[in-house]
Amino acid sequence: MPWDEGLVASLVYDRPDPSEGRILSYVQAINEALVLALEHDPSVFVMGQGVDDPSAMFGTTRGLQQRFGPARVFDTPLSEESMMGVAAGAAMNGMRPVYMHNRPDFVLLAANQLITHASKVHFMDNGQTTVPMVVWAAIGRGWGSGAQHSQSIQGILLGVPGLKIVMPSTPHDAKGLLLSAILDNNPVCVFEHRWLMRKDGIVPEGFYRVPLGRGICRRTGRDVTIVGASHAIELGMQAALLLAAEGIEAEVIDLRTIKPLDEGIILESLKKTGRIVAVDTAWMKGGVCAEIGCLAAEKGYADLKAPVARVGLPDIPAPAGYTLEQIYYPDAARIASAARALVRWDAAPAGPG
Amino acid sequence: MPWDEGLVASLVYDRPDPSEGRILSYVQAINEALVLALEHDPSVFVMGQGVDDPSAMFGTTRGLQQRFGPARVFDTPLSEESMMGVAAGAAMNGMRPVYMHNRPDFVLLAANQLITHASKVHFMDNGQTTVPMVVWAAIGRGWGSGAQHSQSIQGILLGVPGLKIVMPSTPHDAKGLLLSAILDNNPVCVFEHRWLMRKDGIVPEGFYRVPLGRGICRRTGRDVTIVGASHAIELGMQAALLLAAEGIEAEVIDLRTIKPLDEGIILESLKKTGRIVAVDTAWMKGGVCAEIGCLAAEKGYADLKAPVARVGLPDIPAPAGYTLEQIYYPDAARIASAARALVRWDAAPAGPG
Amino acid sequence: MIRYHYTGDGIGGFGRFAAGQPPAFLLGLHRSMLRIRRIEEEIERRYHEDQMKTPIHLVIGQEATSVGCCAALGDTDLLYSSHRTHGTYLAKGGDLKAMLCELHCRANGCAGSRGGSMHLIDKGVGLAGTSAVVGGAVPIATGAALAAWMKQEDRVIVVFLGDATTEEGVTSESLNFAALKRLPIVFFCENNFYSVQSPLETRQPPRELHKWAAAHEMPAVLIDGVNVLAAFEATRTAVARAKAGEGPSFIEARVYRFRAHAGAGDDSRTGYRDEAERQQWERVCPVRLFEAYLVEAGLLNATAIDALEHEIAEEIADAFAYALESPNPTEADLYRHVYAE
Amino acid sequence: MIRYHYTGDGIGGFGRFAAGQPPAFLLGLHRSMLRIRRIEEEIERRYHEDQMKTPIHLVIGQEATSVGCCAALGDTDLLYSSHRTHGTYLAKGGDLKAMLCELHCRANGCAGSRGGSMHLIDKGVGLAGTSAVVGGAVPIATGAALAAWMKQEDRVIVVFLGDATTEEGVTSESLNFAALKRLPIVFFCENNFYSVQSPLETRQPPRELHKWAAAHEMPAVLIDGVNVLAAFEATRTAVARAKAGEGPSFIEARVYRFRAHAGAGDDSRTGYRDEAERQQWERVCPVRLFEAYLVEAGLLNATAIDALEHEIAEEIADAFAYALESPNPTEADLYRHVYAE
Ligand SMILES: Cc1ncc(C[n+]2csc(CCOP(=O)(O)OP(=O)(O)O)c2C)c(N)n1
Ligand SMILES: Cc1ncc(C[n+]2csc(CCOP(=O)(O)OP(=O)(O)O)c2C)c(N)n1
Ligand SMILES: [Mg+2]
Ligand SMILES: [Mg+2]
Repeated sequence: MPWDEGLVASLVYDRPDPSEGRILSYVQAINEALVLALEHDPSVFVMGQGVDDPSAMFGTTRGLQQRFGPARVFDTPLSEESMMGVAAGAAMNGMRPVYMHNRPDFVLLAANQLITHASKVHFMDNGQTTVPMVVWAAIGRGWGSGAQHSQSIQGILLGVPGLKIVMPSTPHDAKGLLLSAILDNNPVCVFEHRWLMRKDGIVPEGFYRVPLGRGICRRTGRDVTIVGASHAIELGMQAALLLAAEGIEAEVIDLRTIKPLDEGIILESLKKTGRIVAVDTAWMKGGVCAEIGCLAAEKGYADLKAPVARVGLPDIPAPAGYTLEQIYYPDAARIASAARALVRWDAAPAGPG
Repeated sequence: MPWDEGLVASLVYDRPDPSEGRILSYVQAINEALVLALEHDPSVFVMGQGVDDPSAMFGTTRGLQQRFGPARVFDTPLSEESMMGVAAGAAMNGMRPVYMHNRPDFVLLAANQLITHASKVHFMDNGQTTVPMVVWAAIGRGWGSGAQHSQSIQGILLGVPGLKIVMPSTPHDAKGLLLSAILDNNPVCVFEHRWLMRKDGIVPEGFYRVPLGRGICRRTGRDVTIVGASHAIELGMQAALLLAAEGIEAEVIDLRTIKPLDEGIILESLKKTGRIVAVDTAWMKGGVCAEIGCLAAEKGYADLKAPVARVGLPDIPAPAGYTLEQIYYPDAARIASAARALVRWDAAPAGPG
Repeated sequence: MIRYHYTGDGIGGFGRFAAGQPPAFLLGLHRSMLRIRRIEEEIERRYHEDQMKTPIHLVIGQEATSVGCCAALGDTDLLYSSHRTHGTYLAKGGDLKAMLCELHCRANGCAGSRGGSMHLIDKGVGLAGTSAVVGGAVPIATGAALAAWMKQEDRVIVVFLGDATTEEGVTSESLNFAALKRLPIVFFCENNFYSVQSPLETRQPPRELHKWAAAHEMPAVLIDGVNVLAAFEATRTAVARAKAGEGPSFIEARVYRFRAHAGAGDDSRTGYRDEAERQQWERVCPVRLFEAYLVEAGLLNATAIDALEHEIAEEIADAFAYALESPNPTEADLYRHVYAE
Repeated sequence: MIRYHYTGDGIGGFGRFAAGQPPAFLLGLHRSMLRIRRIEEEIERRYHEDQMKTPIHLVIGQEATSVGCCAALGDTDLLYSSHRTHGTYLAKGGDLKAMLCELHCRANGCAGSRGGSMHLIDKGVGLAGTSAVVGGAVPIATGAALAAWMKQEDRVIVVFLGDATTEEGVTSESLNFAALKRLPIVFFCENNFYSVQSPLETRQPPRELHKWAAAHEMPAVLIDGVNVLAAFEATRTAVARAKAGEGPSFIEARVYRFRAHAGAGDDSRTGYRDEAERQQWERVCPVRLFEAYLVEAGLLNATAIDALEHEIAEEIADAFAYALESPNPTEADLYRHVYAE
C-alpha cells in the first residue's frame, strides 16, 4: 500500500537527541522487536498479507523471512476470517503468532474469530487453553484512504472481554509493547498509526518490555489532563505546547494500553488537574473517549472542576478528499481549544456545560 | 433454537389492562409489524436463517412465507457475511430487506459488510445511494447460551457512523420501532431481547410508527435517572419500585433508539434529578453505559450532584452455567443499589466517588 | 415426501471393510456406538427435569461417524467440533462424568460449567475444542494443524463440520489454506441434510459437497455415514495421507439425526421434514445395523448384548448420580480466567 | 524466472470472434481501450505532482477485460467493481471529467471527493458501486442481482473481482447464493496472478480459478484476457444466460498489470516478479495487439490512429484542466449524507 508513502515521508517530527541513546525510526523499532521475538522463542511466527514482499508491511517485516525462513514468516491468502482462526488455533496449540494487517479495517472481516473465539476461549474452557497471539494493524489517515481504509477500531473492540489493546506512540514503546504483547498469553491487538511510522526516537538495544496496562505521564501540568494514546498523543503534546504559550499547563497521559485501561494514572492526574480532555484517533462516540469520560465522572467525580471533554472523530465516516480530511481530523489546535474551554469553565460555570 | 423456550416461558410479567386496548405479545407485535410492512410496500422482504421454518424466528415470522410467498420471505444459506452484503446490495437497488438473525453474535460474522459497507455507502458516494435495510437479532441470556450466544453487541456498534440502532422494550414499541426501521432509508439494527419475547402489552392495530432517535419517559421521579433500553428498562422499572418503597423516586428513561441517541431526554431528566444510572444489557466498558456516562459529564456536568453510575455486564465473557449466570447478569436489586448509592452520595461527598 | 433418501448399502456395506479386522476391534466399535446412544437417550429422558440448564444437540442417529472416525485416531491426534459435541467427545474418549457435570452446570464440569453442552472439552484425550458458532472451529482446527506442522509433531487434526458449515465462507478459506500448506488435517463433514430445520435444498444448489471440497485441491470422498467401518476406513486413509505429509482430506458422510436439531425428542411433526424420511433412515440405524451385522457374523449374541446394555446402564446411572451430587461453582469462579496469566 | 506465462493465441486469437462483427464495433473497442490507456498514462505521468491526493490502481495492461465485457452490456445493466476501478468506470461510459475531479478531490467529483479513486461511481451509466475492501463488492453485486430478479427487471449485474478475491470466503458464499437463486449475475474474475506483490502460488494451491468457481454450480470459463473479443464473447454468453433466467456465470480472464499494484510506475525491479515476466506480457499488450489485428484486417491505418490519438489527447487535456479548475468541497459538505433522509 505505497500510495501514502509520500504523505508520511513529508511529516516532520522533532529529531531526538542522539546523546540520549540510539535513534531508530518507529518502523525499525517494530522490526527489531519482531527479530528479537523470533530469535527468543521458536514458537513465535509472523504471518500476514505481504509480510514477505518488498514493501514488507511498511518495512516492519523487512528481512524477516530471509532470516527466519518461510515457515516462520509467511504471506497469507486473502482470507482474514480464516487466517485469524488459524492464528488462534496455532496459539491454542503452543505457538505465538503475530498476524499483521495493513489496516485495522481488514481486522473487521475477522470480528467473529477475534471477538467470539480468540478472546473467549480461555474463559470458556475454564483456563485450560491459552491464546497467545498478536493482531497487528496500522491505522490509516489521509491521502484519500477514505472511509474503508482509515478506521480506528479500538473503540469497537474496547468492550470485548478477554482482549488486550495496545496503541504505542513512540518508537521506544512500539518495540517494548510489541515484545510484551508477543509474550502475553492472551490475544493482544496492537494498533499502530500510519503517521508515526517515520518518527524517530531513542530505542534501547536488546530485549526490554513495556508493561501492558500501564500508562505513562509524558508531560506534567497542573491545569488540565490530556489523555489518550498513539498518534493522538503526538497531537496532545503539540497542544500542550500551544497551551503553555498561554500559561496553561497541560498534563499529557499516554495510556499506551487502552485495554486493560490504566485507570489509576488517569484518576491520579485528574486529582491534580480537575479537568480532562480525552483524545483518540477514532470516533468519539461510544469508544475510548467515552470510556475515559465516563470513568472520570464515575470514579473521579469528586475531583472534577469542569465538564469532561473529548476530541476525536465526529460521528461521520472518513471522507477521502483532501479538503474534507483537513476538517474531519482533529489537530493540536482543536485539542488545545477543548482544554482551554475547560480551564475557562471555572470562570463561567453556566457556560459550556 | 428451542432450548431456552422453557426459560422464557417461565418469566412472569405484569398483565396489561385489557380495557386500555388490544393485548399482544411481543412476538405477535413484531409479526404484525412485518405483515404490515410486507403489505404496505412490495419492496420489503424478509430473509434469514429459518425465517420460514416451524420455529419461525421465535414466532416473529410465523405465516409470512405462506402469505407473501417464498420470493419475499426466504431462508438463507449459512453465510452471514455474504447475506449481509446481499441485503445491502438489494437495499442499494430499491428493495427494503429485513435480515433476521437468531442472535447478535452471528451479526459479527458480517461486521465488514455492516460496518464498512452498508453504513458508509451513502456517505461515500455523496448521497447517491441509500441503503434502507434492517438487521434484526435477538439477544440471548441464560440457559447456558454462554459466551458465544449471549452477546449484546450494541456497544460494539455504537461508534459506527451511518448506522442506527434500535432496542425496544415493549410490544408497542417493538412494532412501532420496527416499522420505523423498515421505512428508514438507512441501515438500522434492531436488537430485541430474548427475555421480552413473551411479554404482553397494549398494541394498537394497524400502521403506526415510533420515531427513531427519540426516547420516552417511562416513570417520572425527582431523585435519580435510570436510563437505558430494551430488557434493561424492564429491570430499571423493577428497580424503581424497590426504590420507591424506600422513598427514592427514580425517573426511568427508555431510550428506545441508542443511535442516534436522544441526548435531549437524558440531559433534561438529569437537570431534574442530578443523578444518573446508565443501564444496559451489554458490557459496561466502552459501550452504551460509557457513552451515557460521558455525555452526562460532558453536557450535563453542571447538573450532576453525584458521580455517574453504570449497571451492565462486567468485563467478562458470559458463563454458560446456571449458577454463574445468576451472578453475571445484573438484576433490579443491583440497579437499585447503584441508584441508592448516588442518592446517598450527597450526604457523604467524599464517599464512593 | 422424502427429500433425502438413504443411498448406501445398508448391512451389505460392512463386509468389504470388515475383512481382516480383529473381532475385538469390531465389538469395540459397536460398544462405543451403543454407549453413546444410551447416554444420549438418558440425557434426553431427563432433559425435561431442567437439571441440565444448557442447550443440547443430540447425535442419536449419527453415532457411526464419530465412532468410526475416532477409531482411526490416536490419543495425540486432536479433534475439534461444532455445537454437536456429544458424539465426538465420547468417541474420542472424553470423560463421561466430566461431561455430565458440565451439562449439569457443576464446578467440576469439563469446562467448569462455563461452556455448557456446546463446549465440551477433554484435552487429555485430544478433544481440543469446540465452537457454538457454525464454522468457528474450522479455521481453529486448521491453525492447530499448522502448529503441528510447524512443530513437526506426528499428529493429525480432525475437525467435524455439518453440511451447513460448508456454506460459511471461512470453510472455503480454510480448505484453501490447508491445501496450500499441505497441512495434516481431515475435514470430516457430517451431511445430515439439515441446518436446524432448513433443508439443504434451500441453502445450496443441487451439488455434492465433497465435489465442492475437491475443488479446493484435496482428496474428497463420499461415504455412507451410517456405516461405522466406512467412517473408520475413510479416516484411516486420510490420516495416513496427512501423516505422510501429503496434506488435507475431506470426507463427506451422509447421515441423519433422528431427533430435533436441539433439545429432546423429534420435531418432524412440525412439518419441516417428513416423518417417513426419518423412518426410512431409522431403518438403517447405525447402531442396530452394525449390531445385526455382528450377530450375523457370529461375533455377538443376545446374552452378550444384554450384558453390555447392563454394564452401560450402570455406568450412566453412576455418572448422573455423580453429576447431581457435584458442587456448583461460586462467585469467585466467575472472575477467573478472563485473562490468562 | 517467469512464473506466469501467457498461454493465449496472441493476435491469432481474434479471428475466430471477429467474423461477422461490424467494423464500427471493432473500431469502437479499440478506441475505448486506447482511450483508457492514454487516460491512465496521463494520470500516471501527473501523479507525482500530488494534485491527485488519492490512491490509484492503474489498469494499464488490463484494458481488454473492462472494454470487452462492457461492450456486451446495456446501459441498464449494472457493474460493480473493486479498488481497481478506472477501467470499468470508463468502459461502462463513466464521465471522464467527473472521474478526474474525484481524483483531484474536488466537490464536483463523481463522489463529491468523498470516495477517491477507489470509489468511482456513475449511476447514470450503471457503474453502480465499488469497494476498497477486497471482496466487498461481490455480495453487494449479488444483492443487486437479487433485487433485479425480485423486481423482474431485464437487467444483468456484473461484478469484477481479482484473483485474490476468490480467497475471500464471501466470494464462495456469494457464488453459492447466486447459483441457489439462479440470479442474473456475471462474476468477472481478472486473474492477474498477483495480489499487491503476492503471487498466486503463495496464496492458493495449484488450481484453476474457474474450476473452483464451477464447483459452486455455475458455468465457468477461462478466457484469454488480453483478447478484447474473447472478453466480449464470454460476457455476451453469460449475459444471455442470465437474461434467460438460467442464472449466474463465472469468467476467469488471465491478464497482467504492467504497473505496480498501486501508484505510478512499475515496481517489478523490487523483485517480487521478474521484469521478464512483465515484458513477456507487454508483448501481448491488449491495446497494441488488437490495433495490429485491425491494421492487418485493413480496418485501421496510421492516419486513422493518429487522428484518434489526437482526439483522445485533447479530451484528456481538457478534462484535466477542468478538474484543476474545479472547486474544492467546503466544511458543510462533510456533514451531509451521513444519514439519508
Ligand atoms: C454462524 C452461525 N450461524 C447460525 C447459527 C445457529 N445454528 C446453530 S447450529 C446450526 C445448524 C448448523 O447446521 P450444520 O452445520 O449442518 O450442523 P448440524 O446441526 O446439522 O449438525 C445453526 C444454523 C450458529 N450457531 N452460528
Ligand atoms: C479485505 C482486504 N484485505 C486486504 C486488502 C489490501 N488490498 C488491496 S488491493 C489488494 C489486492 C487484491 O488482489 P486481487 O483481488 O487479485 O486484485 P488486483 O489488485 O490484482 O486487481 C489487497 C490485498 C484490502 N483492500 N481488503
Ligand atoms: Mg446439518
Ligand atoms: Mg490480482
